[in-house]
Amino acid sequence: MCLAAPSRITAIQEGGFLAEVESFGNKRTVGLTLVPEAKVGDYVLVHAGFAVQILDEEAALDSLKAWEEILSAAKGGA
Amino acid sequence: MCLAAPSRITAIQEGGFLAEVESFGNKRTVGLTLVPEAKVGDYVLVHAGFAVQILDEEAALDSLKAWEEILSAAKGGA
Amino acid sequence: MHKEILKRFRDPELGRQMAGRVRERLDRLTDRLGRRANVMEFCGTHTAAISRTGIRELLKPHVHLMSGPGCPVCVSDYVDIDRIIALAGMSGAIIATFGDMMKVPGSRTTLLEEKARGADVRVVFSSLDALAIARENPDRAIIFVGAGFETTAPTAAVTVEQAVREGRDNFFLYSLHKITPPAMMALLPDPDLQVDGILLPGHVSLITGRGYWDFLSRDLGLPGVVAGFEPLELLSAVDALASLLLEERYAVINAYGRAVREEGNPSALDAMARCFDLQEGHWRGLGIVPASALKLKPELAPWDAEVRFPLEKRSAAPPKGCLCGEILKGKKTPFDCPLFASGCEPARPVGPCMVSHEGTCATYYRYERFTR
Amino acid sequence: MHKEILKRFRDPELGRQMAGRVRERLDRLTDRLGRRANVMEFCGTHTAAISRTGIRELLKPHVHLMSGPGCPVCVSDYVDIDRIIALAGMSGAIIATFGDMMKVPGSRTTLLEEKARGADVRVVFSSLDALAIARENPDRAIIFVGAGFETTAPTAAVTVEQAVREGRDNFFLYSLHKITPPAMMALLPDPDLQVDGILLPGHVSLITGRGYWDFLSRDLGLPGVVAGFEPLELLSAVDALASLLLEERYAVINAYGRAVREEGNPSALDAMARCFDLQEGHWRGLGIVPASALKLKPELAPWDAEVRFPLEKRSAAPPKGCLCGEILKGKKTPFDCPLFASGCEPARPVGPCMVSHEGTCATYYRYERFTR
Amino acid sequence: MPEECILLAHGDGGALTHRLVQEIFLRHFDHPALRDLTDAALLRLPEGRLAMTTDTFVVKPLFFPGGDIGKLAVAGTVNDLAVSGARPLYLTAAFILEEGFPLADLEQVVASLARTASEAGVAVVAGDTKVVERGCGDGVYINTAGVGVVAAGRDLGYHRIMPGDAILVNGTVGDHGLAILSKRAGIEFDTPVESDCATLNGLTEMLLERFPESVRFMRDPTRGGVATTLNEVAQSTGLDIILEEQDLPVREEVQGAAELLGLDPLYLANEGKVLIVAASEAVEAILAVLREHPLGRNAAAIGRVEVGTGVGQGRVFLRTPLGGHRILDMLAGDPLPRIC
Amino acid sequence: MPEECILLAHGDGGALTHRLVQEIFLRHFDHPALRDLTDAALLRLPEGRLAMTTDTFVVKPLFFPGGDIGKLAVAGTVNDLAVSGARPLYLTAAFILEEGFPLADLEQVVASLARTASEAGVAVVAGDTKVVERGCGDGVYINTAGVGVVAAGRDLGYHRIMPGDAILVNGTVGDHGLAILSKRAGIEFDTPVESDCATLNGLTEMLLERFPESVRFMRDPTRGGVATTLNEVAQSTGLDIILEEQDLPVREEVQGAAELLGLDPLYLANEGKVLIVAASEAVEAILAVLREHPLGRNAAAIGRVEVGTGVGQGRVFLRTPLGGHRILDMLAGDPLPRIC
Ligand code: SF4
Ligand code: SF4
Ligand SMILES: [Mg+2]
Ligand SMILES: [Mg+2]
Ligand SMILES: [Mg+2]
Ligand SMILES: [Mg+2]
Ligand SMILES: [Mg+2]
Ligand SMILES: [Mg+2]
Ligand SMILES: [Mg+2]
Ligand SMILES: [Mg+2]
Ligand SMILES: [Mg+2]
Ligand SMILES: [Mg+2]
Repeated sequence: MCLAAPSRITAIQEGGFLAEVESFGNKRTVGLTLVPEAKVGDYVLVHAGFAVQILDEEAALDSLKAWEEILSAAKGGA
Repeated sequence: MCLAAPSRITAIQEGGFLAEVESFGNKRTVGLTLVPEAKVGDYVLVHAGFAVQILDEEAALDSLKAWEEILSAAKGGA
Repeated sequence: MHKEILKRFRDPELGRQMAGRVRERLDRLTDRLGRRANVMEFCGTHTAAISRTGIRELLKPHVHLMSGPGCPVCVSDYVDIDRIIALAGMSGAIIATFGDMMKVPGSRTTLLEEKARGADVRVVFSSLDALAIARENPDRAIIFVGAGFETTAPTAAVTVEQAVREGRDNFFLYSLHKITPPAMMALLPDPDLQVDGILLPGHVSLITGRGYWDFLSRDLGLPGVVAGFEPLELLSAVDALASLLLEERYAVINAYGRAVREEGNPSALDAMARCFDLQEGHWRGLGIVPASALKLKPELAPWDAEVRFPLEKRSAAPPKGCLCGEILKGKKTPFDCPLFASGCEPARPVGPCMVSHEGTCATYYRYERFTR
Repeated sequence: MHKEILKRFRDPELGRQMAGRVRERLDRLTDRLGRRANVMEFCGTHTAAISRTGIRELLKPHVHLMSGPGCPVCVSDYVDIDRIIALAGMSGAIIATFGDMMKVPGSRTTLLEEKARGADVRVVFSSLDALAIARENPDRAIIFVGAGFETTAPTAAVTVEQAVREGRDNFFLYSLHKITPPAMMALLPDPDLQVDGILLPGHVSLITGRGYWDFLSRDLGLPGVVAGFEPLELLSAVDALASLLLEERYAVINAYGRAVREEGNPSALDAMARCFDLQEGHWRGLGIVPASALKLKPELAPWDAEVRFPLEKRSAAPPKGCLCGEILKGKKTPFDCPLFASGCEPARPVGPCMVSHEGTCATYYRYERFTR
Repeated sequence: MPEECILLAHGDGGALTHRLVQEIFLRHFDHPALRDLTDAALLRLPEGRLAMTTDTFVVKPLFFPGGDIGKLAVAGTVNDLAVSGARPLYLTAAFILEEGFPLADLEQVVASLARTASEAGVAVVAGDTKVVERGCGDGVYINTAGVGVVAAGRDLGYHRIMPGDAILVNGTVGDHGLAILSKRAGIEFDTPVESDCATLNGLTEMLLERFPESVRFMRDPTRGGVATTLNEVAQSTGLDIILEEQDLPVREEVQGAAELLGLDPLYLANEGKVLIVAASEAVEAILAVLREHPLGRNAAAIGRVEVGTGVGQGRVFLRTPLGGHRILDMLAGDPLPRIC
Repeated sequence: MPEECILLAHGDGGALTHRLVQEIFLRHFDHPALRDLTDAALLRLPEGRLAMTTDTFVVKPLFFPGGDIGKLAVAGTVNDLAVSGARPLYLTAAFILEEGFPLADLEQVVASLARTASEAGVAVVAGDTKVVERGCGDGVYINTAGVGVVAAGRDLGYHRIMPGDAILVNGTVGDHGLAILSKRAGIEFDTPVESDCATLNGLTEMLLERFPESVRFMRDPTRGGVATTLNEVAQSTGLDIILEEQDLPVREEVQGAAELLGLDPLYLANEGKVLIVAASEAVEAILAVLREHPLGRNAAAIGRVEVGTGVGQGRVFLRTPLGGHRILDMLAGDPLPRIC
């Protein structure tokens, strides 16, 4: 129900109300009203037919780096 | 299209608008407005869902008698 | 009781005897005229009964039984069919009509095809069924397409009156009803036809009475016999017509006494008079015939589909090669039509005469296409 | 690009290492508390993800991962379902709603069964689809049943605004939307529960921001971690929560940084504020929770199904034996319910928790009914 | 509690489908090949040629005087095998259910199907269930396919029909079509006529055993009636067929109702009738045997085969009581209800 | 002239039905048994046990990426025979047409059905056509029943499955279900995924010839997907099945789209896949053979059979990449479109 899936914006329709998004080759049209600042190329989370948030890749990579560091530290420490 | 089939009135519904008729064991409901004088037991011709005329059995028997006489006369004469 | 009578009316032995007598009498008439007599059955139900019982084949050497324009479906004009098809396309509309009307070709399509494509078109057996549909669907417009001559028109009339009594504002009659005498007057004087006598429509006469036809002898000098539909009734009617011709008595007599009265059915005639006005009518084949079409009176305009849903009347050409017009007039037979049974058949009719069970082309196709 | 990131977030090797670390940390916490820590995942999508990835089973000896009331379908009340079913019976009405709502039992039947019996009920994936149905059916009333927490409510809000802009007078929202904090406040202080920390709903937080949850530490002294949904995100969130508890730091932190911002999504929050008022809400299991239901503002009354089609609110008893209420509160697990998997199952649910993909009973049925 | 009905999920192949299969289908069908619910039934066949046929049943109404769609679905397929000279052995049964169809009605149909199959001595060995949305079906449609075996040496077929052969029928014609018609929405009339729906394999087997030589060909005059079936025979053989109108067994009630509606009983469907083309010298013997069978009491010889004008040109004529001839054509586009 | 479409009269058994059969069906199917349009086809069968199956196809949309209902109708039935160890030989094909269905679409479906049958080496030997009123169908539904022969000595079945056996699949799972889903009204998304719809008898015949002993059982995971099919196996054998989530071949596009929709590819239908239970020692050899076949390039071993708790109690578990176990249940009432 509260599922949200990441997709890349490939086109924004005139007026900015709708956008085309792509996810692993699957394309669909979603509402864009809730993330008016989004632009083509952004990754967004899509929920109930609307893009609801722009994904922050840097933050994602930071998380990954943090985990890897923690785990290698733990290993090193073990 | 102008088909009309003989049926016997078995019941007349309240108001006299509709009647139940029977023909060789098959029963159906027909409009009676066009033959308001018809009564249960009468044979009527039914066309397009309405009884349209009361059949005259005497006349039918007369026809039969006439034909039979003519034909036997013809035979006698032949 | 009537069951026994019907059995006698169909008695093969009696029938064969009667046929013998008729043949003999017709041969005398042929001698007299120097050719076979031309007898027209006006009524499509007669056309079908004469073919189905084999009477046309049996009497062929002795009399030319010609089929007239007496099929109400066949004489419906393209213009009307096209308009009804247009009404079928109105959002929410339900067209209710008799089965035979479904396949009548308009200029491009039929009600049957439009139904297949999504139009709501329903076959009914009675105008009462159409009124019932209107009761069950108060939010939708139900257009009952009424077709038929004097036999059927009164049933539509009393149904409209019932709708009025019920205050039913979603029931509409599209009246294609017509009366028969104007068509006869338009047709019979044609010198090409040489009609010697008429088998008069038995079921129209139920309503109109025998006296209705006196104009034939009075105005055209033609004899006529009101005929029933059972084999013996048909044969005895031909017999009676032959007698009139032999006696040179150009009168109209009633040979369907068990059903037809001198005065007809006054209740039905009253209903027609209350509801309908006569207007000029479009007859396929015959063209415009003055004072031949039954249209609802102005006071019933709220129930008149043509008034309520006005549409332009566009004329349309009949299909190329179709001889329906000539066939309806009795001037040609289906065998004269190059499309008959090769391009035009009941499953895919080209002209309306191939549609109705009583259409001349359909009847000949069904029963007489080949001979044995 | 994000594809690669997702793959890393699901990396089994990294996951197993992370699981090892989490287990070790949780065991330290168990030692400290003298019992396994009680961690509630509020969100149904978390409930499902934790079961599906096997994390609940993997961590079972180390932490009690309790499922909370965070499935918007599950907390919908009988009263509302019954009213929606009544609306489905209105002539011409179309009910549009999310698939999960179809099987939620009202007091006698479900939308799914009513659809089978002829009601026009359509599954949509978005409120936009419901609005499209309204455009295509201008003569019919389309009632969109919106269910969901803060993630979903803004999508319904902007759709109603779009309907207003289009002047669409046949589109109505039946809002079952709710906000989460009042339910938490009603639930968490319960001494039976002994919740030590909360995994906070990641997708609600997209909209609300992390700061939304500060009341937990401030008012209840509970630590919380906003969690994502991938295996590594779930494990690292549990890890973070264990750290907070070990450090006795009862703060709310964000472990779903790629999606959740401090301030959330201001556009979405604005849309909710423009369209909705908070009213008391009926939560299945929790009863009436003040200021927890999002209902359209009075100026949007023409688009509010509850205003436009007022119906009596009859109360109805929950099905006998169903423990949904206790399960939604986290006080019981589905295994405590005598009907679980014997009389109640996803194909024929008794209570709403067995309906939604994220319902606690449905999730446990689907993934944890047996253990290996 | 509202009446239980078919939901879309009954057709998704999952838990509800399984329950439906267990609780309704397997309760009525219990052939070992079915019980395992494998992909295909594995069966042993006796010697002979394999006969195989299929028909889908979409009759409306589902329950009619004299039968229901379940009985019809067995009779239709068993009869196609039987008239081909085969001993019917195995049936498949595949259901298309409309969302909302009452489970109680389904069970009644399934029970009737199972009963008819067992009475006819055939086993239902494979099945299928699909569910379609409301408005994409009409309660239930059933397809049955059947196999049987034609004993060695048995040879029926168009090629065996010869001028001079007689046409026989095992009873009154038009009963099924009329019974259905009487229940059609918009016509509805009360009639004592019942469908003749029955499995004919007992009767045909008996005939073929008693008259292996004289019986040339058989066919069941279902959709399109006697007229259409005989036209198919005429066209395929190139021979003409002459029927005697007077000799046609037609129930008085059927004749009367057909006249009311402007129909001809020769175009009405039958579901328990077989047209038999037989050597003329055997007619009396065959009639005597037929009339002793419960499904042949009103058997009659109704016409004869004559020299025709070649394949694709064979014609059917009817000799009327007055002695005239008329064509008896194929059915052509009448607005009839779904009769099978 | 408006596009030609199906009229009710195309189904009355009369003149239009005959024309339809001649102009559309017989133009594409030309088995001698069909040409005569008799009641049943008469056929010769090779030695062996008869395998018989049926399925009705109600897929929506009728034309989908990778196939259409005609291709599906052959593949579904051929595959049921093939996975039963039979050589598929003969099919029946029965059509339910909705009034108004375009004749051009019908012809396309029929041509596809005929082509697929001929490619699979099976003959359509009997057929049927019914027409239902608009609103009582959905364009076209097709039932196919099929027969085949299981060569002597061949023995596949639940009884041969043993603990320790491996579960294999010939390629990626969920493709068909997802391709259909992407065209479902109300979901519609563009996807590069095509249905896997294909006839598997070539592949299965090859496997059974090469591995007559090691292949214990086969089944095609259609409606309900791999999860439902394996549950049927577990329940029927009483054995448990453990799948390795990591080893499941799932196209990235399918996985992605399934996540968008909240679905699990293990529940999505397949129409060109076979699940094979095989002796564990033969796994590598079988995989090598499968991967050389065009329909087996992505074949994988995906799990194993373990001792379970008895008939009716067998369970399917999935081992997640993290090492946890979870139940893999039957499909239970998801609102899915008509996929076959
Ligand atoms: S056969 Fe057809 S085309 Fe010729 S006149 Fe008759 S209806 Fe017209
Ligand atoms: S298993 Fe069913 S009855 Fe029991 S609590 Fe859950 S939903 Fe209610
Ligand atoms: Mg299968
Ligand atoms: Mg058949
Ligand atoms: Mg049949
Ligand atoms: Mg099946
Ligand atoms: Mg229906
Ligand atoms: Mg047959
Ligand atoms: Mg099958
Ligand atoms: Mg199958
Ligand atoms: Mg058939
Ligand atoms: Mg449809």
